Amino acid sequence: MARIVAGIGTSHVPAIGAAMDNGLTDSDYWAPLFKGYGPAREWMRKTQPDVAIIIYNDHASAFSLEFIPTFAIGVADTFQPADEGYGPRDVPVVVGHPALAWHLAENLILNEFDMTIVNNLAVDHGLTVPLSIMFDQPDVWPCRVIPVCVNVIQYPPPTGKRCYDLGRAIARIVASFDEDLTVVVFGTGGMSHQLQGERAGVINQPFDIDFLDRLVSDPIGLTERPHVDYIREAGSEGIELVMWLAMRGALGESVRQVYRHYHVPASNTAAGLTVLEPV
Amino acid sequence: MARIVAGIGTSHVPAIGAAMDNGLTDSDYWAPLFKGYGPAREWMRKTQPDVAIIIYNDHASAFSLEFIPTFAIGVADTFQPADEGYGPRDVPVVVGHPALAWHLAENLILNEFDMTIVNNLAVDHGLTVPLSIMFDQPDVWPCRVIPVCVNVIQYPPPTGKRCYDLGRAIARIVASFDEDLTVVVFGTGGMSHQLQGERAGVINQPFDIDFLDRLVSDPIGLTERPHVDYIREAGSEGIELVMWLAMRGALGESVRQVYRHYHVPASNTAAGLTVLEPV
Amino acid sequence: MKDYSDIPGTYVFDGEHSRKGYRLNMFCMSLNEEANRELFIQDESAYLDGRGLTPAQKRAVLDRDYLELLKLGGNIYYTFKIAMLDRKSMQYVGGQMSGMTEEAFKEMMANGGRAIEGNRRVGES
Amino acid sequence: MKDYSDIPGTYVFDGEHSRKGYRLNMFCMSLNEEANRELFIQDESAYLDGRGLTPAQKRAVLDRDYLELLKLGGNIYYTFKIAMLDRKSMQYVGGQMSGMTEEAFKEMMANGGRAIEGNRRVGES
Ligand SMILES: [Fe+3]
Ligand SMILES: [Fe+3]
Repeated sequence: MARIVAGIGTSHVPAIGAAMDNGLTDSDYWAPLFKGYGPAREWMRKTQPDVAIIIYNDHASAFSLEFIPTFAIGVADTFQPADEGYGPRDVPVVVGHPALAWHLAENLILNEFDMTIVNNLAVDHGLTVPLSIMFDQPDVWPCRVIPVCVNVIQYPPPTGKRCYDLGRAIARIVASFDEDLTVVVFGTGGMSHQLQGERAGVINQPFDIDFLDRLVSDPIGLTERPHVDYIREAGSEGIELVMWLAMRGALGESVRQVYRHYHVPASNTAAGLTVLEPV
Repeated sequence: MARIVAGIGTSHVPAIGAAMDNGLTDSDYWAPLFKGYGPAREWMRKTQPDVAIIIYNDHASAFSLEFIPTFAIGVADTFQPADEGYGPRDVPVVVGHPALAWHLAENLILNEFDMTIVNNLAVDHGLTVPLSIMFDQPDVWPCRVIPVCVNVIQYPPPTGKRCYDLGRAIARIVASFDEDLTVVVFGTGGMSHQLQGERAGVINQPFDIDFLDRLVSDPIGLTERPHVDYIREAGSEGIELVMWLAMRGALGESVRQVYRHYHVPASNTAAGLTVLEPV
Repeated sequence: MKDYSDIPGTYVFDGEHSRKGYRLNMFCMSLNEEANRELFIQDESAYLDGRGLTPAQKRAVLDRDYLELLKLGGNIYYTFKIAMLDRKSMQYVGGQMSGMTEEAFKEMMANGGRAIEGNRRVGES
Repeated sequence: MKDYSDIPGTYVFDGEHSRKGYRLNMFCMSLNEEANRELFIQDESAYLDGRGLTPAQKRAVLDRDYLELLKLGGNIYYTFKIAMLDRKSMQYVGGQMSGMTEEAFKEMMANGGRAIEGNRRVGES
């Protein structure tokens, strides 16, 4: 039986990946952020999951306005790093887990989640930066990956509650998969940031800290937050945080926070990281 | 205020479109089918809807296995007839209603339907044959069209209940659109047929008649039918009938059957047509 | 064992089936484009090479063996695109898959189609 | 009037915005391909012609006016692809949109970012 052993919430700022790709992690600017990643990487080395289900969003890489899926799941054997405008990142190809991915896709649809099933999916920084954050720079990624891609660019994204319910359904369906696998779920994006407009650069540290706290203690309360509150309080791109609720939904009622790290800034963004285990 | 004035359930067999395109509707083979379409066309001429929301499925035309949306909604200005393998049908371009389509897309997502929003959508026989059945061969289609494309080819399709609930949500959202429009909803596909395998050609007339009856009197009961019953009783392609439940869901609790027509065969398929008005 | 496994002569296109037939069906999808149809007609075998089909899938395409194509992961909406190229009807294909001539298949359909009785479950009589 | 209309300096990419910017953003999307990036660099104006942009959108692309691009329906993830070509950072673009130099913007971020206080609602002080 497959089972979810942990959840990870993390920002997926492209500049974090670029700092690693360009060997800048010890610079004055980046050292404080990467120092904080150390213990999480250590935890990950010990945890050694078989599969990571990564809830992330595409940023005009694999999907354009021609085609905007609210929830997509990648069922392919492999996923290539995307060319986002300056050539693909030089990171290992992402290897899928088609059997579990199809099991999820089929059962999510039968449980009234209107998934888009994707066989051809280039993965952008939204997915590869979290891998880099948690696994550093290996020659091959040490686990299989199932990409779950959420639209958060075209308004409206799915509600926080819908994302949380997706996570809950993922947990039930993983538990019904007939193979002995350990699974971690990533929720990615956020924390507070706004890339656009005259308000670009807005950061709301109290909002972020409260979100990290309540992700442990009051996730149901968080699911009631309307989109406008994310946009107003956490910036137009802070709304990515709904994806962390999908991760949290997959962990069940109670969790233990194993680790937390929070740093401002990473490029234009407040970078957060939380590692949670179900109890 | 926009309002839904009627629902139409109809098969969308490609051969029906081909019979019209090739001027064969008076042939011995086709005359009985097309004779039965007469009163429905007459009703349509009188009804003159502003917009048709057409629930249909794509058949490896706009979407391939690269990308399989469970529910997609077309928000573009226009939709071109698709090349399904023998060149596009020579029918008018389909003109959309982007304002209402976006209103639907946004509110469906906020109401927990995980829509895929589509700006570039070639429409195949699943959508154009129902237009031909109801509007005959005009130089331009006499109403705007919002395509709602449902996956029924990759198993599993959404459940009948999920489709019905989609229809209910569509009705509520149409009613909240601030423009005076009359809307008809098409549910297309079916009725009993199986195109594939050693069981190709299976037809189940009692099943179809019962479905047409209960679509009026017991739609909730129909929503409880599991996929396996459709496949077993109505053939592997008969499962398209779940799309009629979306249409029925959009009409509210009680309906009046204005017209019904049923004929076997149209190519490999039992062709059904029903016109329903909310009461 | 799936709840639809006991339905006779029916290849439900589920995830397992779809994985098996992905390359085959995507080849069929390519025939939606006129230019590809012409290339395929010119040299079927060359067109198929490099598209990741298994040898058995390639053989079944060249042989127009529609039942075999299903068994190898094909989906009828995809594989029928090959028949369209050959100007073959869905009745022809249906007949071939069920061991009948096109004429016999058409006559069966004109007489109300294949009976559902006896065709609901494997082993049913 | 939408519930987010009173948030200052923020262009929510909703359906209305998306319709307005569709062609503009799809031009930006084309820059995901290396070959297109080269074509664009060779002759920006020619590359833009025939892509359905309005004259104002075309002007704003040529001018690298990122705030104007937002106002004309652009989405930052799309329009930033132009900045990538110019090797400009997100801080440069953020600064330009908010009337600051890149250096000043970077310093603001290093000091904890733009304050949320005073920036929640239009007219708030
Ligand atoms: Fe992001
Ligand atoms: Fe169909």
